[in-house]
Amino acid sequence: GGTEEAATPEVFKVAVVMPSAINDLAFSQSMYDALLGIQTEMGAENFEFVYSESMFVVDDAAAAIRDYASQGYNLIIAHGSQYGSSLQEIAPDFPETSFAWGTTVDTFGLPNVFAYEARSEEGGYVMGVMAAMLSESGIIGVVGPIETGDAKLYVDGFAAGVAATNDAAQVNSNWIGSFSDVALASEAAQTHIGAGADVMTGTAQMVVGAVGVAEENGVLWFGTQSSQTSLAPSIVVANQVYRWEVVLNEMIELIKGGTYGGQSFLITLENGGLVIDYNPAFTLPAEVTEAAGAAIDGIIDGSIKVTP
Amino acid sequence: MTEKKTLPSGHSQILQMEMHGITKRFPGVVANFKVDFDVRAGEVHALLGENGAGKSTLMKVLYGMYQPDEGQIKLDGTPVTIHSPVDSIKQGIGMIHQHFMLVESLTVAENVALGMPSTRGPLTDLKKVSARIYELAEIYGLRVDPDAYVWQLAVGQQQRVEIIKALYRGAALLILDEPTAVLTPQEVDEFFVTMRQMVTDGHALIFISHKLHEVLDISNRVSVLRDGEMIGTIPTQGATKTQLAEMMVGRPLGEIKIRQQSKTSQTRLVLQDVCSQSDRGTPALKNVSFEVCAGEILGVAGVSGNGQKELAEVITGMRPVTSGKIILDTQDVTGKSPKVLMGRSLSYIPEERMRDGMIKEFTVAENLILREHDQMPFSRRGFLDLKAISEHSEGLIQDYNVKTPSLETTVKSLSGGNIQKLVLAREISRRPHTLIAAQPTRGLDIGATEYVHHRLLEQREAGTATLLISEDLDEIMALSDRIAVIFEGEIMGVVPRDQATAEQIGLLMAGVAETAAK
Amino acid sequence: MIDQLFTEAVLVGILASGIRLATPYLYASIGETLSQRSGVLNLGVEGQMLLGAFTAFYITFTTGNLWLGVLAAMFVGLLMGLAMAFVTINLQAEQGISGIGFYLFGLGMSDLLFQKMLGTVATVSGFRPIHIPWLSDLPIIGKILFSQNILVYGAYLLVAVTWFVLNKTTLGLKIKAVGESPQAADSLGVSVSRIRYLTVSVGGMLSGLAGASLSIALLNVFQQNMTSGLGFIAVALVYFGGWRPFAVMGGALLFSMVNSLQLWVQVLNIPIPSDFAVMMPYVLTIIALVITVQRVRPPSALTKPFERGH
Amino acid sequence: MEKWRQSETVSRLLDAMLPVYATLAALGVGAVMLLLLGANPLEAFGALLEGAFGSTNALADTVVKATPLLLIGLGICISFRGNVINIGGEGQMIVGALTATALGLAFPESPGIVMIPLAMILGFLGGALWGGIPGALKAYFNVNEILSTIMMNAIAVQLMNFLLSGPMIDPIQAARDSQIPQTARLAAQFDLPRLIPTRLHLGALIAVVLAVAVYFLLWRTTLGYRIRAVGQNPHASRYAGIDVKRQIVFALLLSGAFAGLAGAVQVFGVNHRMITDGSATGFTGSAGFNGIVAALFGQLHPLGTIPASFLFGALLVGANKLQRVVQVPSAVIIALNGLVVVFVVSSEIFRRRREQKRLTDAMISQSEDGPPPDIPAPANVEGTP
Ligand SMILES: Nc1ncnc2c1ncn2[C@@H]1O[C@H](COP(=O)(O)OP(=O)(O)OP(=O)(O)O)[C@@H](O)[C@H]1O
Ligand SMILES: Nc1ncnc2c1ncn2[C@@H]1O[C@H](COP(=O)(O)OP(=O)(O)OP(=O)(O)O)[C@@H](O)[C@H]1O
Ligand SMILES: [Mg+2]
Ligand SMILES: [Mg+2]
Repeated sequence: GGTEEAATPEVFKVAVVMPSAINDLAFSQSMYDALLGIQTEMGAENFEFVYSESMFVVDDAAAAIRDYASQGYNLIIAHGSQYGSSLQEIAPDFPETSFAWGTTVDTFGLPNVFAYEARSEEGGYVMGVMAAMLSESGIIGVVGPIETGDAKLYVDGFAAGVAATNDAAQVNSNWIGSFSDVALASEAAQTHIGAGADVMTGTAQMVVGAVGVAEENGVLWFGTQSSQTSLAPSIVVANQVYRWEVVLNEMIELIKGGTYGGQSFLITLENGGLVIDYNPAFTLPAEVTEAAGAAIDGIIDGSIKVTP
Repeated sequence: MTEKKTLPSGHSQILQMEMHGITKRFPGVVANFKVDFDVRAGEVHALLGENGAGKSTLMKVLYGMYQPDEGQIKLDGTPVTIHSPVDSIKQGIGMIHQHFMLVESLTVAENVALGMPSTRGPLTDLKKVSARIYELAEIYGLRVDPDAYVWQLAVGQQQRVEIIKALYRGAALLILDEPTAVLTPQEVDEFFVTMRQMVTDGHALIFISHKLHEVLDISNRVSVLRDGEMIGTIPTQGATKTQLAEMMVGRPLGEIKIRQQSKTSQTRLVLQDVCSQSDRGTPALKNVSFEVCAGEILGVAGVSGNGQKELAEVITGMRPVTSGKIILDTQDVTGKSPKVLMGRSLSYIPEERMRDGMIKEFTVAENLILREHDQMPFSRRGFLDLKAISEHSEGLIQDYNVKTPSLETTVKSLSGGNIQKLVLAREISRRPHTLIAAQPTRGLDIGATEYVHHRLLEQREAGTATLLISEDLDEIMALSDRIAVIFEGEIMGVVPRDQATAEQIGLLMAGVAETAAK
Repeated sequence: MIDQLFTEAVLVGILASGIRLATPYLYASIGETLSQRSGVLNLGVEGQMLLGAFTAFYITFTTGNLWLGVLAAMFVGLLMGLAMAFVTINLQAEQGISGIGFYLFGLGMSDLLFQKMLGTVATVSGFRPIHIPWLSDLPIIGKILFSQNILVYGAYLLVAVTWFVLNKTTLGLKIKAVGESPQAADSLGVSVSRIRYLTVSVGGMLSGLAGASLSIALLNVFQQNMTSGLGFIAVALVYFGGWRPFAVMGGALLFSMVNSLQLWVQVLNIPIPSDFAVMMPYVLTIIALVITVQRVRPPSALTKPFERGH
Repeated sequence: MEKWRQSETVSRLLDAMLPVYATLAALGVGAVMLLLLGANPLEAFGALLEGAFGSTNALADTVVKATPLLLIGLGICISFRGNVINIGGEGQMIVGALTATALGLAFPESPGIVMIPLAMILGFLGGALWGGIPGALKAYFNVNEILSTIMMNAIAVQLMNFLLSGPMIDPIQAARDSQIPQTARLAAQFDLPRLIPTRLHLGALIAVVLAVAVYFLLWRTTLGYRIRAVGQNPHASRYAGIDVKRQIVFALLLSGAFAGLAGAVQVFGVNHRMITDGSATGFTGSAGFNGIVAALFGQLHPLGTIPASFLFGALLVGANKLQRVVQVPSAVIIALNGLVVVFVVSSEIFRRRREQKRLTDAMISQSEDGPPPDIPAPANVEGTP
């Protein structure tokens, strides 16, 4: 890496490549919101960022990453686990540039690659606890895209939370095999309701379809990644919100200090990267709130181990 | 000038139609060049010309399907512009197309009703239409079942549907583009009755045909087109076949040379009690038995739709036999594939040359190797030998004097006669032991017809066993050594040519069995 | 475990949601049936649906008027249809690619408008189920048949209407003739292009409606690419039904019910990998065609542009 | 006469440029959209050009993008000429990639010189299988291929999702809690050799060579002859003793095979591992559809498909750059591509009209007096109805 001066320009420039749209109320939006937050905090004169959204085609993303790198951005965020191998290939060609890859814990041992991941199973666990207590039928429905990555972590954590609270309760999962098929997601929700579910959760951008159905049938909903309260204020109980600011700020500091990578970060309940965001419009029974709080504390102090 | 009267069909007469200086060009072709043509009420004006002379084009211009590049059309002296068939139909012009304009998947009534206003507004009034069809059928003796699907009809019946369609629309001027090409002698006679009826009613008729005797029989005046130009118009009175023929081709025609008795030797093709079904699953061939010997032509006469199509198809392996045996060169080939049969040097001139004989998007050369494309010398180890192919094709084009711009020309841009020459060239050049020729001269002009006949006889001399399936009795009589007559899928009898009379064959074709012949 | 599938709750669930899921397919497939019957293959259905879905959602979201939303969606579909017609009829463009082009355009445009005009995913309160008096109280079938929203009923009505138009009206006669033999139709003064303009634009209109049925009747949200291939399945179903409205409906129902079945298979924790469960409707649709060997052939003029004298 | 020849060649040249004009027209409409989005069209299109052709790397990316389009386009040339509509490129590409990758993962030790050709062949076979099934269904069960290939696409995606998250998953991921659905990276020696120090890999060369091969297949071999014959007129083909059903299977099988090869090339040349985001596009980038467009732009002629895919690849690559530079939503790019497709396909008619006009003019110029002898009608002018 070069000298400190060279590496610390007055304006800090970030480029991010995301698999879905910046307003998906889910994975991509969580990153976009975080960057906006940092910008308002640091001021537009000190912090600029550009993005490529809906980069679901892996080699298009690779081209974008390479292009941004060659334009001398300070930090290039590959916000999608599918971008890993592209990054592994590109990063060595730009030692002066820092790259971040999420969500994973793998930096390929490269000096200019950061990794970041959300321990979404933690929030998932907390929601599971609440869900188990709120469900009267003892049947809980989950709608997911494909059983991998962030979605898998969250759902596994959620199931663990339910089991720990009420082992009689039953969690039915529906993996609809798509991140975009809103219709199928909503039909999956219908199926859960038909099967007796009175509480549901789901992850990825297509679940908006499920939320609609939940609202129509007065079934409770737990959101994740971004806040989905605005979709159905009457039935959304709480959301696990990702606040990437936490890790991004750390990275920015390190980069300004001349460290371009080699570390991997987590957002957790402990470091405030994961936040349980309650829907103010939804009145939770006190004991549920307490149980949730207890679960959060337990996870933070380590007395509760969420190992999916 | 006599004032217009109203026709039975409801439309008022067209006393005179004139076309002046019509020129129509197609990419690469001048189909009509400064053509003048006219027709009057109460007459049949025949239009003659070789294949590709421009007859259909001229008529399509009149019917509004083509816009002329130059020229003018007048009805009863007033110039009219005809943009589309809508206009011509409004004007009282109807057309029976050389290639039928029917929707096969619809019923007769539906085809007739198509595009006409309905008495029930948006709903179809097929009952009324059917009734009207019966009326017209009554007046003009055209029997058809309004509820039959067009694909179920024999060509002759489809012809009637076309005529009814035109009459239903109240056509006062009727264009008949080769209507008799697909009809049998009996059907032609019936058809002429219909035409005369129309003329006496005061219709104006334009009649296109390649059969000179028909023209002389039915028309009042004859016009001849050659290479898109009008050669002349003469009254039919006093005109002779040879005179017209020479106007058409621009040269004197030779007579079919006298045929010496065929030197019959071993039998090549034998059918034993062959039965088969039509596409609709109805029995189409009933215990058909006959044999064809080397060096003879066995003619199969019959009214269209009596099993000729199926007969050709079972022999060529295109249609399964339900029972019976087919023997080719002493080997049982029942149920063998076309490929195998070709290997046994069986050649076939299909009835529908454009559908079954040629690939119209392919070039002349490509079509000429259709049957042997995978054999030496055209194909070596799976690769085509273009040199061999073009040499072969070049040769055939010469031998069969096919008029084509080049070997690379796509067949679809050739005229009917030349396309048939290509089929002949391909099939005969294989020096087949056995040749199935189905309607080999349908739609061909006399020049081309003469040529085909000449070639078939040549094969006979060469010792080929030929099965000639034709609905043209003159043709059968002219070429066959023996004549088999097929009626409703049965062979009514097989008669040696020299003992056969047209009347006798006609009776058999009509299904009147004659024990003597059996 | 399998036997769990045969409880009343499950069967009712499968039938009810099959009937519901089939709705967008029906609108789109019937529209496609019309245009294919007249000889035009429209592969742009998906794009038309997306634009329709967005328009319906946006108008409803801003005006709160569901019917206005429906009309707007149909209008946008109509515009797309006319464009498709102009390109394929007047410019005689290859139908397959034009369709793919219009699909891409609709996919991008709906997303663009969504981001610029709406910005974020939101919900509207869409058409509510109409419980038809006492019919909806009937055991089982009441729930299945008579507790759906108006657009669902509309879809099934449309099937019957289309059948009637195709088989009982002069227009239907023209449409079929134009699709089978444009030359013949033209020679009788039927304007081939007029008919095709009509069917293709109506087809577009119905695709727009199909989109609306998703965004303001079934899901009540809009999101980019929310149809995710549904439009292409709709085209496939036209072939499944052999261009006959009721058979197309059968296909749509089969596909939707199997789709809802596979969701149940997962919910009931029947041990099949979810990926294979998701495959089921596609596999079964093909198998269904294999065992019911098809005799029908496509309209002869399908995908062939018409020009006089050719 | 000489003069006529000249003007003829000139106007033919103009024809060749038609797709380009059409593209420009489409971009013109795109300019308006960009203005409405508050972006500067000039800057935007500058970026597009730069992104597609601006540097060696850009050019390389363009070619890399064009490679699968060309390969799939070649398959489309075959099937469409056999009058079989293959919409299954997406699925066939995926299956081809899966089979090739499986082989590569099974023998990580083997030398590249052995593995690469074998893997390409296996990809070819995988695609052939996925194309052959709908082919057989069409030939022997009369199952419409448009339907079956669309369905087979969906099936292939789920198959991929299953394999990548289960049997074929990267051992490292298998060990993790978050099991990213991807295979391990293929051994480095399997990477398709780079032609120049860019992303440009051997696959591009393979594709171009195969384009010539397909040209020969279609017009110089018995098989190609048969496929075209059946495509043009199945009746006449049957009479000629050709096994029509078998040709239909071949047409779809070969078509699928090329898509499968495209998949193998994409993995071994670009991604070096398979990853799924649950959709087909994530891997194919819609090459299965864009390949059809490319082939049709190339008039279903293998050699014409080469420039067509290059143009389309350039558009896709340049468009991404455009999005990055002027920061408009990626959606506008997709819409723009749609417009280009529609405009180019619509421009075809002008070429046809001019072709006919040329013939007629040529004829008139020869016929001051009396009609001329027929002069060559356009031999095999593609796209003419
Ligand atoms: N649509 C068309 N496009 C191009 N050329 C055409 C077209 N229709 C006819 N031709 C050409 O115009 C010439 C006249 O054709 P036309 O069909 O009028 O001849 P015809 O006298 O009817 O021949 P036939 O007796 O075989 O019916 C022929 O050379 C034919 O190839
Ligand atoms: N913008 C439009 N909206 C609706 N229909 C249109 C539009 N533009 C053209 N049409 C229809 O398309 C046709 C124009 O194409 P074209 O003139 O080739 O048809 P046509 O077959 O010649 O019609 P006709 O036979 O009546 O002349 C018109 O008949 C008209 O009905
Ligand atoms: Mg003619
Ligand atoms: Mg017009």
